[in-house]
Amino acid sequence: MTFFLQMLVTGVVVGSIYGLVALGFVLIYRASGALNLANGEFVIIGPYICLVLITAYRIPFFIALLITLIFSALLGLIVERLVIRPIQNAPVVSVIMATIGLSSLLGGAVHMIWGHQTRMFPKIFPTTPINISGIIISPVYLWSFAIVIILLTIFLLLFKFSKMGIAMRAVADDRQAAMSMGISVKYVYAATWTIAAVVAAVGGILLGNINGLSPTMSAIGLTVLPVVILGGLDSVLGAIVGGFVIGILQNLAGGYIDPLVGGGLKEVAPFIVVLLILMLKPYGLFGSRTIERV
Amino acid sequence: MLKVNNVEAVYSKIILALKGTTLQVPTGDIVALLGSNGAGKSTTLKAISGLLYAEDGQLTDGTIEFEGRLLKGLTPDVIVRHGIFLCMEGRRVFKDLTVEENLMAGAFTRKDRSNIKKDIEKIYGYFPKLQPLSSRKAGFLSGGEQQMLAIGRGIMAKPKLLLLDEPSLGIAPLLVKEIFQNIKQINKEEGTSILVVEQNANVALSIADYGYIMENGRVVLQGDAPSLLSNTEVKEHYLGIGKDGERNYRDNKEVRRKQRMVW
Amino acid sequence: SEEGASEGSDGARKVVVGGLYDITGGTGDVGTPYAEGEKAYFKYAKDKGEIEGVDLVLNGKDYAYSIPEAQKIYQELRDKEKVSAVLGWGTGDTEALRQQVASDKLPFFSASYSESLKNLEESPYNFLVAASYSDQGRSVLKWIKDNHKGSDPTVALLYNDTAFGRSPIEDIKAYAAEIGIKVVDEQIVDVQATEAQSQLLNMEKKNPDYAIIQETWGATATILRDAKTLNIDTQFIGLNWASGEGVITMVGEEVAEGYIGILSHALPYEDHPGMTEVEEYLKSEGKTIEDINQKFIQGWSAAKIMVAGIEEAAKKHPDGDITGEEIRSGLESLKEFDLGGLGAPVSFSADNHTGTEQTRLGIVKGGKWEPLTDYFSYKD
Amino acid sequence: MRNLFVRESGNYKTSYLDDAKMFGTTSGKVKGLLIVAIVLLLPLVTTNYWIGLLTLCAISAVGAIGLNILTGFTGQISIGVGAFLGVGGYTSAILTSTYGLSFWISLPLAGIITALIGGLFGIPSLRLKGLYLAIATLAAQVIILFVISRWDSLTGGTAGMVLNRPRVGNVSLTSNTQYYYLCVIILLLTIMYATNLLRTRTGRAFLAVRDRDIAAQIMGINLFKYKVMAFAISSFFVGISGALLAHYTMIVSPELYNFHVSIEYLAMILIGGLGSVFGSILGAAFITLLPVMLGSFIDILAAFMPDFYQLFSAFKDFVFGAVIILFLIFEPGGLAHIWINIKKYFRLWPFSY
Amino acid sequence: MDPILEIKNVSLQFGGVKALEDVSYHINRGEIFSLIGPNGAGKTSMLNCISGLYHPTSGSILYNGQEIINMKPYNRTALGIARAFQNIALFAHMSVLDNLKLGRHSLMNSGPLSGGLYVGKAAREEIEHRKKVEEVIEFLELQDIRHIPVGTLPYGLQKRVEVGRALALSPDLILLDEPMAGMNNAEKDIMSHFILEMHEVMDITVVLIEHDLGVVMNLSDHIAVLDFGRRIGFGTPAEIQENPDVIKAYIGEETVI
Ligand SMILES: Nc1ncnc2c1ncn2[C@@H]1O[C@H](COP(=O)(O)OP(=O)(O)OP(=O)(O)O)[C@@H](O)[C@H]1O
Ligand SMILES: Nc1ncnc2c1ncn2[C@@H]1O[C@H](COP(=O)(O)OP(=O)(O)OP(=O)(O)O)[C@@H](O)[C@H]1O
Ligand SMILES: [Mg+2]
Ligand SMILES: [Mg+2]
Repeated sequence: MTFFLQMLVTGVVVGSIYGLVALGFVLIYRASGALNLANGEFVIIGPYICLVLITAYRIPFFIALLITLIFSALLGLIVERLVIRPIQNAPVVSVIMATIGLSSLLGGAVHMIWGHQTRMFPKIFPTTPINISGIIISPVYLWSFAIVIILLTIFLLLFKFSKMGIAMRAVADDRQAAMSMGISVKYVYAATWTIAAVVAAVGGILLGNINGLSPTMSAIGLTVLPVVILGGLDSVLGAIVGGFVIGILQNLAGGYIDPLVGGGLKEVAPFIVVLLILMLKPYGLFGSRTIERV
Repeated sequence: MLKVNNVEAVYSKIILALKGTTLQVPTGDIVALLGSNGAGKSTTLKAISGLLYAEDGQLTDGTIEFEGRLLKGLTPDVIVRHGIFLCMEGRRVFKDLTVEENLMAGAFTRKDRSNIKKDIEKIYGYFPKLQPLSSRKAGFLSGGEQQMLAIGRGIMAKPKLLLLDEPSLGIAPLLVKEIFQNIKQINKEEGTSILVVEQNANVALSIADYGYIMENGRVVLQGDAPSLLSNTEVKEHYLGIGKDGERNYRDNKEVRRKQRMVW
Repeated sequence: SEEGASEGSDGARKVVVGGLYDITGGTGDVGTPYAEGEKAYFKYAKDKGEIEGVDLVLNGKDYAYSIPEAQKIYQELRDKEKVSAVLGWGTGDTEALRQQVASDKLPFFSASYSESLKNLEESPYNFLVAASYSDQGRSVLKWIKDNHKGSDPTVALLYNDTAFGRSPIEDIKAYAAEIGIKVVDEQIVDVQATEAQSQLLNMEKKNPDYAIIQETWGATATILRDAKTLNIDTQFIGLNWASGEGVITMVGEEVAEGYIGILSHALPYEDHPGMTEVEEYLKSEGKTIEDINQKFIQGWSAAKIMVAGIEEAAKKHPDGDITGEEIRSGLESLKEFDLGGLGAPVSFSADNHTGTEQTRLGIVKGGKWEPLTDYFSYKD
Repeated sequence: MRNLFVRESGNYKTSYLDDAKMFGTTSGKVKGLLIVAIVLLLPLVTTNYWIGLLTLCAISAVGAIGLNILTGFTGQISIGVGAFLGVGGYTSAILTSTYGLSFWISLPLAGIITALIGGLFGIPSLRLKGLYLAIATLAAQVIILFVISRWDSLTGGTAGMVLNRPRVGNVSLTSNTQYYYLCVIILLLTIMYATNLLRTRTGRAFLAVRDRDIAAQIMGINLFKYKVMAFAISSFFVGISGALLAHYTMIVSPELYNFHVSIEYLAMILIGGLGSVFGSILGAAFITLLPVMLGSFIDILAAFMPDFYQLFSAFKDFVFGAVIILFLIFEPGGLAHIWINIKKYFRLWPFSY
Repeated sequence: MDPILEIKNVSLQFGGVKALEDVSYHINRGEIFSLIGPNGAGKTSMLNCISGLYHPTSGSILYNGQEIINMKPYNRTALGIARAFQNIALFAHMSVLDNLKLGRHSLMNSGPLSGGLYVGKAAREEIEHRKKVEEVIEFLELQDIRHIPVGTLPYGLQKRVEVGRALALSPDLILLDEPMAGMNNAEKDIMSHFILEMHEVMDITVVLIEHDLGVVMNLSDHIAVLDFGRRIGFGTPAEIQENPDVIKAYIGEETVI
């Protein structure tokens, strides 16, 4: 029983980080209808900056975090301005391609600046694991869990009660018509990319605190793709729920099925499940279906 | 309040759509812009509201002036904030948003957010058909319903100048009259100036103070509504009242041939 | 250098050796220092005029740990740079190039010590410059057998689902059976894994005394960290890529404490006769041993062996270009070639490209690796 | 989800069909022959090294055209190409190495079997659209690779399998030049097929499915049938390309067919020009050669500043990304489009149509 | 009289909404039949049921006496039921010619093999169907825009191509959903003539949805009127103009026709 619960808990907390990274995808999708394949790089740049601030400039973590988020926001802005805006009239696939280029570009930059070796965060969160009646969690995980929940509520509120929510969807739906409503497409894009970059940075910092930082960490960008579509490409709630589902599923698969098939399911299971679920719910759990009528 | 001075517009740097269009909309007036397909009516409206660029089009010559301010180089959203709102041709409702959300999108630039709920009710007053559909995704609506919604969005924006591109498109006859009465009413009550592009010249001129007629990129005829209504040219071409006053296709094929040559 | 093998500077014979590095790829963290080591030795040898009348050139390129890229670059090295031997890197790409190097007759070292490369029919031009992963595994088992106290020991295997990860597994199981050690569990931990709890808990059920890790630093760190979290008391033992300084920095001293690993090569701070050359080089570059790590030494050693082979070839064939075939026979004439303690001495012969079966174990004490054994072979 | 392939604004790409008709018109045929001639004479003038690269270009061009049939023509984005290359490669490997069949039999079989599996994984397109489908194809890739790396008895597991170069009679095509010819000829056949397909019934149906599937139905097009067909046809060529690659490098292993390969192929057709056969070839060449070019550029730099080698290696990725982005900014239409503009520019070019 | 199409008690629901409620009527071979009614009455939905895009919750649809309710859309096209859409649904970046060729898809039958190799059948097919398509181009007078991508044509012409694409099928039954929307009277006249001729010259049965009563009354042999998904009138133009419900719901008292 504790075994099961342990798997469950681990799944939930890991899932919460997946959810956070997935959120980045969702935000971009909502505004541009595109998949940001550079999300993985967005995830790693933040923590690197944060780390430099902490180690090189001896800045206390929470201040460093703040500065980092500002940096990331700028990054998002710059990317939007220099890469996305110039091609906003091109078909969505071109935008996706641009993000592919972007990922190569940013990845290269990270390598050039911070090199190849894995760097460790100084212990910010207490390291002694918490033991709740046999179930063991390391505090970092609890933290990330809390943060994810907070961010989720913020965004749900944002989209529910601010004009921003409607504006974003309007832009994604029909850019020209959105303009004619007086919605500034520029502004919406800039805002989304900024937020997305910040969210990614937060995810990255949490991840960095768990496993340390290396350029290869950007692979998380792909790892969460199943999460994104499981939840539904355009659903904030979906991203988070999807994160939990996949996280749990991975661990249960790892815990119970791996021994039977000789291991390795942890990475594959999410894709299999997603494929099956999509056949039943083509737009994921919470994704809104596209409307076609004549 | 709006002055368009011999404007020239091209699409994708080659297709010359406007060849020196000039027209004016006095404050508080309703002006009708008529003309056959491809005349450049929509292009004119797009040019005014700054949406030309989004279609890879450009203003190559002429000026557009609103309340003494030149609109040159302003982006659509800024122009909307100045008080010009365009209901685009072909409805262009947000498929994935509900009817209600579409109306809210229309009010995007408004400051007085408290009144929005009230005004939405008003729209439902104008278009009762939309009331029961308020929470349905706009993409599912029928053509006419979408058209109503598009116009509704325009009203929600409370602009100083409302540009309507073929509001009667796909609207049932009874409703067409209603809609134009509503337009008149808004113009009266809210003092909104209106520039309306119409194929249905009858109704358009019936509420308009003044009218322009465009043919391939130029204004070829203008005058106040009554004079246009009585103009024979206009009668023949845009009011569809043949010399014998009545249309009848079934008989006399040669008329068909002749008329087709007109094209 | 378009015209590779030819008259080099000052009329010396020019020998170009190709290099496949991983700088920007998945194993860049260890690939870079390794590449540094190789380049360093060539520079050192060149400056010192190591080989009479031969101008040594190492022409290496980053292939980012992608096999297709490796194949492209290999072509470039062969056809454009006209190399006569290659210093490679990963298991996958070494495997992928095996047939090619054979048909192109280019001696090939790599940092991948797959047992399969011992087979001379299949890979006549590959050389193993250190104990194969399988031999490392066997040595670990041997060590366990000899040092384990109490009831007969049980072992688990942790590896990733790649050619590299699986390479020694079957051999380890076979040898374990042979010497009567029970392999009670196997777990797969992905190279990129963020956590390995399900695997470790499953392993815990079998409660093995030891767990042998065939991973790179990242996954190894994840394993050790989660093992600590779940306070699992199994003794973890890493093969050579799962050990080295990186692991300690990544998991921190207290977690690493007591971790055992294969130290196929010397650590910079060990003192061995072989280190004098290294220090000499570092001084000339204005660097210290602080700037290098064990993987650097590993690269250095590989290059040193290659150069030795070239030297033999040069001796045998006093004039004309030195071909891959000649270098191969040169290497095959190396006997008990002494690396001065930087690695186990190597010997090759026409019917044996297995440089050595010897390796050694080390243990982490107070945040530092300390040799636990000297170089030994599971056979003796 | 809005149509991923057309701009929202009123103006539309018109190049798709025209491009494709390249070899259709008579002047096009002249041009075709000329190109063929040039391509076949190349080995006489270039180095072995370049022949090797060109071979790789030709091989990936076949795959890129395949992908373009699916993504460019029919509008079904696939990020699973890698796996299908793998299926092609492994099929040929198993048939030749394990069962000793001749390459000339195994090659078409590789295509056909990949087509079948491709069709199978095309079934989700019945319900999935746009990016959902795209990620489903990614799932397909992961699953296929998992199976390959686990089915040791058949595939040799993670260690992979080795193959031999094909033989004609009893000479084996070991030299670069010989293999180059083989690949180029197959590429030419692929081009012919794709261009013809595009200007006939099936091709038009594909385009219709891409742009407006409802309207397409009313035209009498069975969406499902055509989507699956697109998957199959596309996979056929990807499979062929995979087999060619496998016999060229003489090895197959799961690590050869990872996600990045899929992305590279996507890049090829997007850079080359969606829905353009000719573009696919340009794209394939571009994506294959650019890193090499950058590589040699890096070497030159590194020659001067050896200590910065690592920095430069990363710089390579940086530039690669930058180039792609600049491309999209200045020519969203892709290489094919640039090509057209160039031709427009040289009005009097002998064989411009 | 011999009905080509019989609609029997067709009902259609979307969640709560009743788009169609127990609608019945029949359409005779070779006539021009109009379907009118206020916005959202269910006209387009009715066409969607006929062409198979919507599946009625109940009722039956007979085409030439054959039940087609469970037929897939693409099979109904093969029976000769063509359709022009209310919101233009052309393939915007393709030339007029290719749009029309697509209209003939179900009449052609070259597959990916013969097509790809462009041998025998496929090649021949392309040529001979091109002839047919040219006839349509001739008829609708689209000669000079043959090769222009439809996306850049003005609305009115696009509408015409839309009709042309339906005609290209050389159908027995053609469904036209507001083909004259957004046209001025002169243009409407021309379209009306086309409609008349396709039924007189090509004797195609026409189902027309149109809000311009002048046109409708003038062209139609029979008219069905829908309101809130229910059939509130059915008969000849004369009868319809007298029908009080119709006047109340749709025509309005003082409209001049
Ligand atoms: N996005 C575009 N790209 C290229 N040409 C265009 C575009 N939009 C319109 N045109 C051309 O510009 C000219 C004027 O078009 P416009 O839409 O203004 O005419 P209109 O008067 O609105 O006609 P309609 O009554 O059909 O709406 C037409 O010839 C049309 O082909
Ligand atoms: N797919 C759908 N989902 C939900 N509601 C729908 C759907 N299709 C149609 N409706 C609803 O059914 C009713 C009838 O729609 P329909 O398009 O048939 O009207 P119509 O008679 O064509 O009107 P118009 O003259 O404006 O085109 C409308 O209220 C519409 O909102
Ligand atoms: Mg217009
Ligand atoms: Mg309708």
